[in-house]
Amino acid sequence: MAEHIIESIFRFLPEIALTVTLVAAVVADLILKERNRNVAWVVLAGLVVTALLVLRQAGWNESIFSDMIAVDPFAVFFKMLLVIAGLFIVLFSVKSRELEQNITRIGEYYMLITGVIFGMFLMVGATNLLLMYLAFELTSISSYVLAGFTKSLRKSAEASMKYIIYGAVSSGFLIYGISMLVGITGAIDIYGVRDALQAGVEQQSALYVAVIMIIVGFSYKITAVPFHFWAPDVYEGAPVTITTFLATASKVAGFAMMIRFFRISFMESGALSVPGLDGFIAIVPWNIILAIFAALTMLAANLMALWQENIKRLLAYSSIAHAGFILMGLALLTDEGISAMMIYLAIYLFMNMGAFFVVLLVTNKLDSELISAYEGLGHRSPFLSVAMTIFLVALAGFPPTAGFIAKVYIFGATVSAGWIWLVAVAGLATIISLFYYIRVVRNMFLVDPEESSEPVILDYGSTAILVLLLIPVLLLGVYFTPIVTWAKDAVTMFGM
Amino acid sequence: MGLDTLILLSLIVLFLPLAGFAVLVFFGKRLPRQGDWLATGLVTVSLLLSLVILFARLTSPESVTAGWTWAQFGGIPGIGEVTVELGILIDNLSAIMLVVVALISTLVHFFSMGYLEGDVRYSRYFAYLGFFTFSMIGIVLTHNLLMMYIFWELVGLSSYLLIGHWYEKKSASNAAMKAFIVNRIGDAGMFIGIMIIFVHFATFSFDAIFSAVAAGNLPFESQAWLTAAGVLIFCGAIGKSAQFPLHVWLPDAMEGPTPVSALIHAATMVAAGVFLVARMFPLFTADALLVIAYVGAATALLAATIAITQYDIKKVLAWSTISQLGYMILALGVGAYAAGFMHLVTHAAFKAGLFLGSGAVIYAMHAALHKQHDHDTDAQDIRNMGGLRSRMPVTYWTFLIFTLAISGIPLTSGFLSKDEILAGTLAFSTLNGHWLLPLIAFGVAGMTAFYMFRLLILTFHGKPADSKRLSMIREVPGVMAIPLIILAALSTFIFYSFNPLGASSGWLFQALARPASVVPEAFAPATWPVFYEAISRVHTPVMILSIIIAVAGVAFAWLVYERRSVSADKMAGVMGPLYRGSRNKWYFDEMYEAVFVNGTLALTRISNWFDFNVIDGIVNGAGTVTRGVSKISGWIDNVFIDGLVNFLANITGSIGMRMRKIQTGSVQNYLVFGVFGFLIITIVLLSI
Amino acid sequence: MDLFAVVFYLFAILIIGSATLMVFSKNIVHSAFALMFTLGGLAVFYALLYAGFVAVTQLLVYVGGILVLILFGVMLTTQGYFEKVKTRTVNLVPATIFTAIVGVLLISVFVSTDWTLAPLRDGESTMTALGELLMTDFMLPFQVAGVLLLLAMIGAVLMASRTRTPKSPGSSYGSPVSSPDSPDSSSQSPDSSSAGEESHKT
Amino acid sequence: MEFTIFGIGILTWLVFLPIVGMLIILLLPGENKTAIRWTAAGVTGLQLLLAVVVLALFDRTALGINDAGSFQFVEQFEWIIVEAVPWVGKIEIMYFLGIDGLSVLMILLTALISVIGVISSWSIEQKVKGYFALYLLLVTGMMGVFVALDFFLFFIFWEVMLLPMYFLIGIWGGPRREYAAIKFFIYTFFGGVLMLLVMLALYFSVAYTNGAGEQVHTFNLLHMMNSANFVEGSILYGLNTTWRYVAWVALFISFAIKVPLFPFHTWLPDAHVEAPTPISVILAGVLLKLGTYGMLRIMYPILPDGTVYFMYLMAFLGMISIIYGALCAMAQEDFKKLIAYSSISHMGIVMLGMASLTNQGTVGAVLQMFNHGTITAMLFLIVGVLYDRTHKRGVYDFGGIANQMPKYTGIAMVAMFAALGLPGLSGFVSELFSFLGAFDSFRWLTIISVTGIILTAAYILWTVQRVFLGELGDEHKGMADLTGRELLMFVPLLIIVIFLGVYPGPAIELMNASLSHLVDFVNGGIR
Amino acid sequence: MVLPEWLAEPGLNHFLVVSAVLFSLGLLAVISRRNIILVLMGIELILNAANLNFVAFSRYGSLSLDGHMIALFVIIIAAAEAAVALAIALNIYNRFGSVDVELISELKE
Repeated sequence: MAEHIIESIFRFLPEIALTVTLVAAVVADLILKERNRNVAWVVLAGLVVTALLVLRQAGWNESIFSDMIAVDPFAVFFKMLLVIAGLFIVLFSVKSRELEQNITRIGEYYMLITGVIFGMFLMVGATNLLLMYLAFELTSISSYVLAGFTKSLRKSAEASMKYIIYGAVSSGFLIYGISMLVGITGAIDIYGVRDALQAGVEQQSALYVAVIMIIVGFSYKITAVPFHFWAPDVYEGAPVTITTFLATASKVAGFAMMIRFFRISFMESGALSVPGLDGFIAIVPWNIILAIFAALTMLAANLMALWQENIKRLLAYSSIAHAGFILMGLALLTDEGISAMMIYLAIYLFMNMGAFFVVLLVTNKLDSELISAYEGLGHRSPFLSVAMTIFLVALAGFPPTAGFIAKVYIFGATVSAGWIWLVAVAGLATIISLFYYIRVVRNMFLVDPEESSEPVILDYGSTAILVLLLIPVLLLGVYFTPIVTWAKDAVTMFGM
Repeated sequence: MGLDTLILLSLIVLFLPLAGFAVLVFFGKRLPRQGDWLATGLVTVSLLLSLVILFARLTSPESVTAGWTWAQFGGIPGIGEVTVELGILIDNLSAIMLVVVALISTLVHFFSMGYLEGDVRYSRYFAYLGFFTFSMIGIVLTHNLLMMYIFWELVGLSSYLLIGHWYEKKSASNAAMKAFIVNRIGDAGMFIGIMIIFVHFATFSFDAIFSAVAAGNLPFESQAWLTAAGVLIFCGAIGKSAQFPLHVWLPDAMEGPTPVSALIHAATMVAAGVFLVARMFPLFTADALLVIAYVGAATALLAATIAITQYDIKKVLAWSTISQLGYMILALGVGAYAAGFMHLVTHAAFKAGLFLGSGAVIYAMHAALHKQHDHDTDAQDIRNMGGLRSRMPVTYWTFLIFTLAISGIPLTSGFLSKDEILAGTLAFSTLNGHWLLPLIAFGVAGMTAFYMFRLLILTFHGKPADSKRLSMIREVPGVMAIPLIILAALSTFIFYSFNPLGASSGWLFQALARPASVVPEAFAPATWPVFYEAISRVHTPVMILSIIIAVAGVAFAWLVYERRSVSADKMAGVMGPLYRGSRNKWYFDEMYEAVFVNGTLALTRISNWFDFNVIDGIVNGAGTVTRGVSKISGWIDNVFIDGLVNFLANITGSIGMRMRKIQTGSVQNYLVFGVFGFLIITIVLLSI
Repeated sequence: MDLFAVVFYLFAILIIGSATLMVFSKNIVHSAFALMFTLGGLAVFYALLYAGFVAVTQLLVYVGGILVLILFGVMLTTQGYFEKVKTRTVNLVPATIFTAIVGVLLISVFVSTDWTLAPLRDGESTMTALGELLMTDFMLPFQVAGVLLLLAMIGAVLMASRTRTPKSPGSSYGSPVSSPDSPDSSSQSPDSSSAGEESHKT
Repeated sequence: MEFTIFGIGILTWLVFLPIVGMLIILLLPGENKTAIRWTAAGVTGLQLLLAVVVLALFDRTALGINDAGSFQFVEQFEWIIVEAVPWVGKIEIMYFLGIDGLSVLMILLTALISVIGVISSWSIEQKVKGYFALYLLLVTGMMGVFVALDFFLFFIFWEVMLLPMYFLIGIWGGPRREYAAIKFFIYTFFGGVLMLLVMLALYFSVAYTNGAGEQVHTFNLLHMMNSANFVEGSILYGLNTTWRYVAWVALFISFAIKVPLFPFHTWLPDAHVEAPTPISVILAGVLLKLGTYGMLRIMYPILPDGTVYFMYLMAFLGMISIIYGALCAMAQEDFKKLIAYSSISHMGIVMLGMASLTNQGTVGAVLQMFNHGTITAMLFLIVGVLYDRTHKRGVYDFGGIANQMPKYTGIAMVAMFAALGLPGLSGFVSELFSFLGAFDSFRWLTIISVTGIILTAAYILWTVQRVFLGELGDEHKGMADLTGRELLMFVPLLIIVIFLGVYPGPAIELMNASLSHLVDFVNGGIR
Repeated sequence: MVLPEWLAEPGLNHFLVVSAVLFSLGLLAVISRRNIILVLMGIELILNAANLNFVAFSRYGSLSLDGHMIALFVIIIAAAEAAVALAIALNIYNRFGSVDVELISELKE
């Protein structure tokens, strides 16, 4: 056992690096005191190290800590995304004026960020229901606090309150569902669940309820309609860096966990032929449930986004809508769908972070999150506006941006699985989405600025970060072989 | 002379006027005398060359064709390669027509040098004349329907440009537009006809079409389609030759300069329709020809009745032109091919002469009025003239000859052709029982004599309307007088037949042998031998009758207007409608008009009124309706289609607006929705 | 009806009754004490189910820790006397209906399900086994729980602590971000100026 | 045939030269308007030169369409390759450019109109840098669509055009520019989404076996045209299946929006009215052709069964467009709107011609695409000239221009009459062949459509009369005739319009081989 | 007194039923009580319901000690969550002067 644990620890280095970073952040905060904003650099360094360690894991495919957690290409793919997201979030935070207000507590802020990333790392790898729940809660609890980080602001306080109430209830559903699932199958890791299901279960209706409760828990995390309601309010109230984090990394991790759970326990391709599972799948149209979720999410979120006046809120709805697009891939119950989801998530990460970063910069400069604040921005800061346009256009799914590739793959997978109605809904939703994306663009370019407005000048750091985000959004639009190959290969999970 | 030379010559004839056009359009204003000499010179050369061609043609037995590929299509299913050719066909018909066109054009060029001296767009005018001549020659020389259509439309364009020469005048630009659009209606029909032909035969060439039909290959294997094709192609002629019911544009077209009226709207362009019918003659079925004949007859009658009451010198001539064109069409329709075409030739000369003569009168009137500083008096109204004979002898005498010719008095060219037409219609009715046709033909002949002499007398005889003005009238300059004299000479019989009483022995008639119909016998018109025999039977009576009718017409005019033994005004004032109807052909129209409006308009304006309020009214009405429809479709566009789109957008928006309300801000509500969602899914799933 | 059954029913009634009281009580302090009975009753249940360690933990953590925390919460977030601490409800009708359906649904599913039952084991002490598991198979969750608690502590402190006066760079940065879109939002709250007050207090 | 410059294929140069120009412009300072303009002019001029080279080297006998071997100037590189994964097979997206008789004229048209657009843009004074940068991006998109032989590539270029167009209308447009821009955008985006879906369905239905014996899914249009490549059991497998019809309709709508065909046309008048002159020129001159081009390039050969099945629908919509567009044009008082509607009418003729599935009809349609491009470009330039001088566009606002501006009037008359279908000018030839082809397939529809030429004559002459004839208004006295720059943009178009009117043979020859092959291919075995 | 067997011998189902009732009551508290503290109490009920399941399954089912283990972790998590939640509630109270969830709804639509 001891050897196994030691061996496992060596397989667990990125997570350990994160924990070390967390501790280092605590220490640094104590040492630096007044200069605690420099904790950011400590965390950044820790994340870079983590990223390198994650890279080292490429190609590994094993389970560690007594089947608690897997280190497989799937997990590595997502860890990479998460660590990239983390790096950007830290950079954003450095640039955020909003956080300056609570500068005395900025050390804690970075600690929590590190903690959340740690939790997400566990989420994408966890194969044990207990660890899944633990990781889920770890990210959630930290996120609740982060959402209220600028706590002297009413909206931030409100956001954290709503978040924790909704989150706690959802995680209650999740754990209750898990308790039933565990009771039915007698196993607390997903392989055990799979084996039990393959062997056949008699408690059909209990299983339904259990799985639906688990879906509810996941749906909250990935903001699928109708469990998305918290998202717009929280996204609006939270500091923009955290909003970005929630809308991107948190969602990515949630999807990763969801995919792994469903894929291993329910739809592993080989298992479909096993009589017990076959019967199970045949009776319960899981895919239809997920498809309906996806369709509802796309339509409702896009419709609700139409009239938003606050850009963060608008992007919140947009990110909910994107969750709908991504969810389509899961509904297909095919590996093709899953790899499409992964491609989408990777691309979504960049374009959404880009859009939020522009929001952050604009908020820094103009002290406003209203869409009307963007009027005439095209003339005041062409680069910023062009960047924003590119991100929005990517979110809308236009070639030659990466957003298009994401849509192509997810639509393609859906079409190839024969889900024409679903893809038609997705198309409709895409068209609706255009209305509100283009509204921002319109404000930036088609409305003349007020006489008094001055040029908005970006510092070099911000420009560099923007460029860093623009590069993948544009490059992946025209050359996406790497990401596709990577995603296709990364569908491999341990235990399949 | 080699055939190639002939083709080359014809090409030169064709392109010389175009060259003139090109030079004048771009450099006209910079040339000395604005380049009129150039245009005139080139046309003159064309005339000479076309005379050469005619001579060559008449002395050689075969017609000449040559074609050049214009466009090529590969692999049409079932047909294979299709080549669209442009080409030239020189046979008697085209050679004669070529000379007519070139001749009239040349004369008009000369005449215009005097008539339009000092005009703002002098060089532009000559350029357009050149372009017109080019287009017209193109129609004449073509060996296929496509090129025919192309030049057909180009002629329409040049007519448009020339009518609208004084486009500052609203009436002129309106007339130009009207001419083009009305023509386009006919052309659209012609286009459909051509489509029928081409789609079936995959060729535009006359020869190929004729031989295919002769081989029994009918369009879409149906005689009805062949008839339809014929009638539709004839639609082009209806438009261009101002046949009923598309004749309305021609009187308006008199807004153009008078030489233009002479050239285009009397001698050549309007005759193009006749030429087209002649050219396509073998293709027409008996049914199609009957339609053609009746259209011609209706036109002839209608126009003649109107012409009687006109006071505008050019309008009278315009109506007379329509009437005469109806004659020609009628002749072709009944099968009197040579007669009809011969009338085209003779009519070209004397009608051009009449127009140029009227142009001379107007020119002189204008000059006189100008000297009087009178800008109100209408220089074209014959009531303002009278007695001009003494001041303009050349004009008068030539005008007299033309009038005699058109009236069909022996020794003139007009007699020759008109006589043959009358014989043809009568022969046709003896064969088929369509007695209405000869009746109309004879009646119109009488009316023609009457109204033409009315015109002549009112203009040149009698008391002048204003003797002071009369004293200021001067004879026109030589450059204008000479064309008149030449045309007067050409209006005598001697150029067409040495027998003053019979055309059939003349060279022209001989040259214009009727081509055999290619239509299957069952629905072909009567063959030439049969028809000829019928003509021979009626020829002599017809000749006598026609002379009598013509003389009677002249005499009546003489009585009414010269001797004033019968007062026209009195006749108009005294007689009630019924009475007049029993005496006059044109009473028919008046009664028709009276149905629509109160008989309050002056007698003299009734014909005019008929035109504007009934025929034009219909066109205008159609125009209004069209504009109405277009408004409606514009409305549909705005309200319905756009509206639908906006409606969808609004719906989407309002759904979005409503759904937004769900986001109440209360986290517990959110949870209720979430629980509700959970319940729905669970219950649905469990109940499956 | 053996002792087991008697105890079960007794405590089932206690648990459900006090939970009901907790939910419906108008007085929040009553609710808090009712919750204590529920949690305590559950500890008895765990003992009945041979989960001694869990039962003890339940008592220690819940009754000893969480409940006290909650009571502190009650006291910190209320003004004046406890008697006045009445709270109202929202969504009562739909909430009751829905939760009733949820309950009925769950109960019917549970009752109708034919659970695969394993033979009952004897009531050995679970303490040692659990300790072993924590050091072996559950090593990772155990450590992660530590991190979780650390983060929760940091977070709780962060949220609960009084705001320190912001340093100069942030001071110019104020209200516009807080409520840019709802100029009227400040009027809704009875204590809209609390944010401002707070900085004065320190 | 290949032709490379510095080792890069000529088509790539054609497509990406404007992007190079755009980058240069972005690097130039915004104040230096002259340099920016000249850069744009230089780049598009060079592009035109290349287009002429392509035209000169073009082999008229090569078939193209579905025959990979006979495409010309082909550049084919693997662009996106995802090696075989067990459950998907190999994925392949090609950078595949090439032209055949269908596209060669369109390339020339695009290059030409682009240059003319730049010349016409000389008078743009506001935000010159942004304007020309977007303009050049637009040009790349248009050119790309005409040379792409990979559906994916095609789609990317297709969508690339959208955004520049949106901005060009939205920023530099007239008073209602926002509405027009968004309308254009939404409409075309809608079409784009439909196309995307069909593209994906095709992608998953088509797989060819490559040299190594692997099943490869591909976006290669040529592989999609081979019915043997449709995977059995896939959604678009077979002939005359419901899904194939659905795919056809979806593609048709997406292209018909661009054409624009009744009833998808309402974005066009608004877009035209609000767009600045050069953009109207581009829009009418090139953009509308993309729709019909897309149909011929993609819909016809890939879904021939649908094409044959729906040919009456196409023809019917074409007919409606002809008549309806003409009627609407007649009702307009805004000169630009009038021309916009006339575009709908004229594109209806294209539709009618190509719906016929006959050689003449298709050739006529493609020729009409080219001719409409040149003629309508002229018409919009004509309006633009007037608008530049007077800032008015109402048909009733003018009169008697002919005397004041003779050169202008002369050119305008040629353009107007060409639009009216006067023989001797290019419009006639293409209308003629379109109608001839259509008549072969649809007798009554065509006969009704022909009445459209009467309506066309009516509204055009009516406009000529209102604007050019009559008395000159006092306020227009002293209006200058065309400047040298303006003449420069008219004269090439004028020459083309007249030349093709007089002698269309060469142009027809360019496309004849390809189009007859296309028609045979579509008809083959089905009709 | 003879009770029916299902009543006389409490088994797995009985515990599960109690758990279900607790779950519903917790849910009811969460969605209907306006005081944030009561909402938190409701959440605790939900978590406890789950815990009861785990322990019950551990006793009657094939779950063995894993159930106990999960229950322990859930208790830990509940504690952490409660701490954070109360901190947040405190913050809310400082900001809004009230802990009425319904009133705290400035972010909406």
